[in-house]
Amino acid sequence: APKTAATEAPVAEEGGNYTIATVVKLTGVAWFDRMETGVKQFGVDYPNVTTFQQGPAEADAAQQVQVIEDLIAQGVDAICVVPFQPDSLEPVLKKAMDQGIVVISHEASNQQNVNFDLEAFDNAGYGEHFMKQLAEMMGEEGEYVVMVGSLTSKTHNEWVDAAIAYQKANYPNMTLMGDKNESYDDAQKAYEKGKEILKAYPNLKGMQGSSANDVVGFGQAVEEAGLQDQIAVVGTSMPSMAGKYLKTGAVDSIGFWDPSLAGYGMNKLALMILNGETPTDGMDLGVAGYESIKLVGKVFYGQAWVDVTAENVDDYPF
Amino acid sequence: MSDYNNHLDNNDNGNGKNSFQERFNATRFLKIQDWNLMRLFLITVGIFIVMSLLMPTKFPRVLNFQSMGFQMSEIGILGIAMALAMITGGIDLSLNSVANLTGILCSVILTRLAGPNVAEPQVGLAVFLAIVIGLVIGIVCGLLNGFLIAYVGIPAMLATLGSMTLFTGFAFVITKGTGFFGIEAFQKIGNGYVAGIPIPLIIFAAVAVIMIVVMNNSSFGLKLYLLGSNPKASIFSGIDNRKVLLRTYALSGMLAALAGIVILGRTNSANPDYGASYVLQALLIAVLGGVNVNGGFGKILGLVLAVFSLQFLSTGLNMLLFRSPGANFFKMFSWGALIILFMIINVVSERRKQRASIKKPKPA
Amino acid sequence: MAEKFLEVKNISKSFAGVHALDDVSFEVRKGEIHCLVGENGSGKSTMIKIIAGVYEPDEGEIIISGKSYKRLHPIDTIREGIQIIYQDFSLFPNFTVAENIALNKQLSENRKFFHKKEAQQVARAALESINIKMDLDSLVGTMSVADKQLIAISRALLQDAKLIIMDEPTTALTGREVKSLFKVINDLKARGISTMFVSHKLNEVLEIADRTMVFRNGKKIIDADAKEFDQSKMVYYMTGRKIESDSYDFGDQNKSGTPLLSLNNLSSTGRFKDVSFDLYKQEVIGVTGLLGSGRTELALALFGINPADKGSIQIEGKAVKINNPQDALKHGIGYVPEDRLTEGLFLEHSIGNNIVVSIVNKLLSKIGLIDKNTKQKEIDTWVKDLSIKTDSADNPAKSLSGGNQQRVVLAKWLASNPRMLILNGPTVGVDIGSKSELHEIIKRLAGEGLGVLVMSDDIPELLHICNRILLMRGGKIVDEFQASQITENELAEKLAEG
Amino acid sequence: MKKFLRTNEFYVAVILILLCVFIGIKSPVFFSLQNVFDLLRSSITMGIFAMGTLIVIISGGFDVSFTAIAVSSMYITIKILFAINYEGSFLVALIISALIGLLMGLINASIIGFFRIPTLIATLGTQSLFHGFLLFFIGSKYINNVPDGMLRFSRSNLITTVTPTGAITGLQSGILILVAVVIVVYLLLRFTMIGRNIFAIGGSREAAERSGINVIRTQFFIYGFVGMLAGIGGIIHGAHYKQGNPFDLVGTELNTIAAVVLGGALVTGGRGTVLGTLLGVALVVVMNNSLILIGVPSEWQKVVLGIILIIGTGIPAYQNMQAAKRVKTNLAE
Ligand SMILES: Nc1ncnc2c1ncn2[C@@H]1O[C@H](COP(=O)(O)OP(=O)(O)OP(=O)(O)O)[C@@H](O)[C@H]1O
Ligand SMILES: Nc1ncnc2c1ncn2[C@@H]1O[C@H](COP(=O)(O)OP(=O)(O)OP(=O)(O)O)[C@@H](O)[C@H]1O
Ligand SMILES: [Mg+2]
Ligand SMILES: [Mg+2]
Repeated sequence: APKTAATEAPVAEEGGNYTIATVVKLTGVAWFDRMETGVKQFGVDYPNVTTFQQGPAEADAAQQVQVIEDLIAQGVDAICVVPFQPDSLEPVLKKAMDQGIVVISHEASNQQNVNFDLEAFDNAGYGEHFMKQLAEMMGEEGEYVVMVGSLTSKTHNEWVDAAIAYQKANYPNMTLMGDKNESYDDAQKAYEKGKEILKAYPNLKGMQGSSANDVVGFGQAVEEAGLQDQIAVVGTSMPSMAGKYLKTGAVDSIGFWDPSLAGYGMNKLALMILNGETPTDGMDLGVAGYESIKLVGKVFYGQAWVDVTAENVDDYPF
Repeated sequence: MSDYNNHLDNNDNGNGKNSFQERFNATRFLKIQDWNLMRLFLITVGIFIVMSLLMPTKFPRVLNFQSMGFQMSEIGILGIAMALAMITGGIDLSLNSVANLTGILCSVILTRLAGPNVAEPQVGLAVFLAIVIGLVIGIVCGLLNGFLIAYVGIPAMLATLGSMTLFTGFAFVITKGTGFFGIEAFQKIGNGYVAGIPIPLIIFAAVAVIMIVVMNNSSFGLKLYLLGSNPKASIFSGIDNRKVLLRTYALSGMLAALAGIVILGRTNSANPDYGASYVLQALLIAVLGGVNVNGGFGKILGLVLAVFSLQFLSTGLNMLLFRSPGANFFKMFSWGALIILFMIINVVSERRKQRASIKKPKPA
Repeated sequence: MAEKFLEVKNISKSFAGVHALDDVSFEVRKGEIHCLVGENGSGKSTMIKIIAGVYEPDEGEIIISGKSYKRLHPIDTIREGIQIIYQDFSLFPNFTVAENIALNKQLSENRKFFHKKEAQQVARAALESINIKMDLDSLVGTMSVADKQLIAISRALLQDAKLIIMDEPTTALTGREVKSLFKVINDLKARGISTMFVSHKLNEVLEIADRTMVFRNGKKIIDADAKEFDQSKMVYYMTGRKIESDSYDFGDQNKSGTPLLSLNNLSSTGRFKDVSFDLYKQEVIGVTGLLGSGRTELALALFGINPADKGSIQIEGKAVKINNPQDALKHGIGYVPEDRLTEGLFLEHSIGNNIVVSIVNKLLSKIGLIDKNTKQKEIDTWVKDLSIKTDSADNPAKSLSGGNQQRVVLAKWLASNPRMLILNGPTVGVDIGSKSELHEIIKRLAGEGLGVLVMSDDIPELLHICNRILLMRGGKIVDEFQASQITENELAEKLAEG
Repeated sequence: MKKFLRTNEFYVAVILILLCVFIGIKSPVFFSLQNVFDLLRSSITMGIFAMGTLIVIISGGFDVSFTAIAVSSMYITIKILFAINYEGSFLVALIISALIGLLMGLINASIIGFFRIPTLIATLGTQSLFHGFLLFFIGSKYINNVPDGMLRFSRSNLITTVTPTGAITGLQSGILILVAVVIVVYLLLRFTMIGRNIFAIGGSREAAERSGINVIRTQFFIYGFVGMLAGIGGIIHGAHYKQGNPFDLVGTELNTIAAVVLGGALVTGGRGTVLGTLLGVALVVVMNNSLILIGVPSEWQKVVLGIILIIGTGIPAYQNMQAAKRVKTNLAE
């Protein structure tokens, strides 16, 4: 059972000095760079805890397994992970837990081999929120498309599924065109997909993206085609990434949760368990947006989303 | 005899290309074979010692060996598969795609036959079937490569580039681009231990031992080496080059499939585009292991050493640089540096040896 | 005495322990036709490559027009006005005739730009100067050996050379073409241009040389005015002894039964046509003809490399199809190829593996792996039977001398227990001592019941080991002789006709 | 004419035309100006890379490092320009990137020229080396913006049209650079002695040495030039996508090589044409970008590409094999 493993491990450590590793989907992108600031901050705030962040160079499940494998070998005390593909991490996370390593995941509410998963918010609510925005901008009618980072990314799919369901129930004059489009978390692929989509659906009115790169790539395609005013683009992204498109109107609104806070929160959860504490429903993580986290099974939900448009984008310098 | 001409066409494309000079280059590689092994062995041990000294509490421990054991297997198996193709004088760029395609089809079989509510014996049967069918798929893919190379006459690099695209394409068609997953029982293959030794490592060791025997003691192995060193002479010795090539690529495909099975077990998932960089890594390992790019030579043992040295290097660097998110990148850099350095050392030491032999007093 | 143009002083060169050249010195004068003869492997080509700057000599110097070089680079040689026609021609297979001919001129003029038209004019003029017509736009890679030779010659003549070195330039030429080449050489001489002419063909040397030099085993044996040589004297200097030839005695009584091999109008489009003859047990038939006469093609067809497309092959009276070497092996046909280094041997592999390559499947133990003992026994048998000189059969084949390498190729086929052997140039590159030992082996094997077909243009060899000689020209058998009823000179005449 | 019918260019042209006609019939959008402009734009970088690859292949070598060179030059250039706050002309970016590419190309050349390491192995090593160097020592973060000059360049069009739906499309100016590169490479291969030397080395290195060609110097030219083209292609690519992505391009080198070989360049060296290469690039670009127009689901695109690759290389390979049989004839009839 995870709890016994968790309580045993720290005893072996000298003086509560812990090493907590955070593993992200891939390195180099702004989203996870921002997460790294939170991870580092945690290390500063808790001087006897060493924190660092690693990740594969490409968004590739096998490479992420490799990274975790190496961390197990180094004997870290806890691993906080943002899985690229939750299922493919199960075996290696099991191995980690068998070694007594505490495992916390993020954006993977179905992950099995973890102590806890931390979600910024309830996914269905977030997805519906986007659809409401989109519908308003489109005048509740017309064709729209959706994009996800990958069809296997659980949260992305929950968002768009909830959004689509909400549209079917509430906006009968809107039509979803084609299947979910995949961007592989890559702005360039999103851009290429975007160009194809614009060609294939000349009457397109709206688009909802999921990975931080989706609206960036799509926005570029829209901007190049000069369709800023015809097409509404909303989705998760980061101000630094989508800012220039928000300003030109190619992207209309983005939502996000602050990855640095999520990273901080995961580390906090991990440290609690290492210290032998048990996180409970409704507790305050001491992180903005996670003041009262709701526990469902092994998943904690916060209320940490933010809407950003051309007006307030400059308030978020990351 | 079309392949005779084919080889003529490939090898004989200059008047001078078949002259002494060219052949003596191959000789040069042969003579360093054993030196190569020795040097490689020293490098491996050297890296190990340096890493152990730098991180005495982290590097030389059982946990770390186990972890490395899990990581080495698939790339080691792919390296051997690549070496086979290279010994014939060819190359196999499709290995990775074969591995992925196999993983995907195995996962289909497993999830169909051994869904959540299936009894224990049937799960065992499903696992067995998945492995057998997986290997057969690898063989079929390899046969296609062999056919294109030996019977149609497409240079190996292009044939396997085409088939790589094709196999990856099929993988995308089957999965529609998403990942496929394995079943609980199958994860043991990639994550279990026997007597504390990771199962993937055991699989790799078994493959290595079998391949050492095949290459050194079987008629197929002998023919393969001979064909690779001089395809024309092997035709003139009554070896059916086309058959040998066909079998080699089939074997190489089968090994790729095995790697795919290990990956499926280890990550519990199969994707059409897993580990795209594996092909280049396999090539790197083969070259570092002493396989001659022009064919004909290469020892499986050298390959095993190369896998170990690169794994020590990667894991060691990862530990050293663990605070830096760029550990992976430094690994990339050091692999490239290592391979170039290694090749340069080989060339320079060989040149020095040649010069020395000229200076030697004339034998009576 | 004309002044000297080239002086070679005390040149030595070895390859991994082999002394290809040993302290060689000589000089070439202006306007002189300087011939160099020597057996295969005596160091002729190595000498040329050193002058060319392709190889660096271990010792010695080369003085060209008074300027001394320790080491030449190809471009130095070219700039000094020395043009070389290599034994393997050194042409670019991917270039057209015109591009090939013009390239060297453009390079030596240090051109920056290339003009196709100009290249064509240059090439046309060059070919005209030796009276040859050829399609300037054909790719050289697709042309015949004879054409390539002519291209290489005209390329060299094109430059304002002071010395032209020709490494066996007449191997593929017909009598008429040789005549016209000699005319060119004499014209050059008249213009004060020297020629260094390297050849095996003694009659050619006797005809053209001003001065003749003989190499043996990397050493210069003699260097003297051409008038001092006749054929037998040259042979003596080349080989170090006189060849005594007694021809092979084939008991005609054997001819009564079914022939071992019987060809009936065997044809292969574009290669050879309507070849018919019978080969009996114990018989050694020579097949001769110039390069390109179809003799090698015939051998390749019988071994299944390039199967014939018309006519029939019978073995011991039974019609058979030979579509690939495996078929040939099955019917007991062994083939010792023309080029032992590229086609016969795996140079870097052990002598042992070279011997057993054709019979590996017969060496397997019960578990399907190669049985080390069986293999070693087989190898030892043949090393002993053919007296292959080596410390260990584990040494690579390249460590052997030419003659011993050829024995290894023979051993490979004898191990397969054949009924007949096809030997294509069995003693090319083998020195005289080894050569006669190989001849004895061949005769012995025939005596033991093998049928042997020898493709060769070595006239003494043919007369020495064959009982019957077939002459091929243009892919057809045009003549047939009993070895005992024809002299070397007569055969040489017949061969050069055409 | 009859000769042309047996060339690779002919096959590729036929396949290309058939494909275009087929796609055009099924989806008239294909021949719209918008789509044609899009295709041309997509061909720019691959076209430039392909010209470099063509030169290497003709010389009998292989270069798989050019993508790493391209992405490194591009990324470093963007960093430099941001660091000095340069907002001026794209030309400056182009020159800096080309120079960085040239430098890396010369590193390749020294390894290949001085040590005679097989080109595939050498460039495989340097690919890893260059890319690892970039990511570890220079930076691994996406740069989400590009300097103004690059931005202006990426927005500049030669011709602009507005589609019926109101979208603006244009022919991107980068096409001019591609045209320039193509012309330079064509002239180089066709009319200069360096071009001759490159073909000569690919045909027979030994014969080239004997003719007095300085092979090492020629290799320095080849790999340096190819590095420079990679730098040029890289910076244009960066401008097109308006970002400095340090993970870009690497891994796509085989596509370019495939395009060049489809265009008839002989992998063993000595043969290859600019026209064929352009056709090969066009074929790959059309396949990559237009199959979706005729409703080939994206997952089938790779299958189709694979089949075309196999057929495209298979037909000439098989013909060569048959031809080699015929050529053996050296009978003077
Ligand atoms: N590159 C080389 N490496 C090693 N040995 C060589 C090399 N080139 C020539 N030799 C050896 O040097 C000796 C002289 O060879 P060379 O080619 O000069 O003979 P040749 O007189 O031209 O013979 P041929 O009449 O067959 O052309 C031979 O023993 C040959 O095997
Ligand atoms: N192709 C080759 N490559 C390398 N070395 C060679 C080659 N051919 C010959 N040699 C070397 O040259 C030496 C002398 O060769 P050569 O053919 O003159 O032998 P030899 O002493 O006359 O023997 P034999 O009488 O058996 O022919 C051999 O011992 C061998 O080491
Ligand atoms: Mg010679
Ligand atoms: Mg000898």
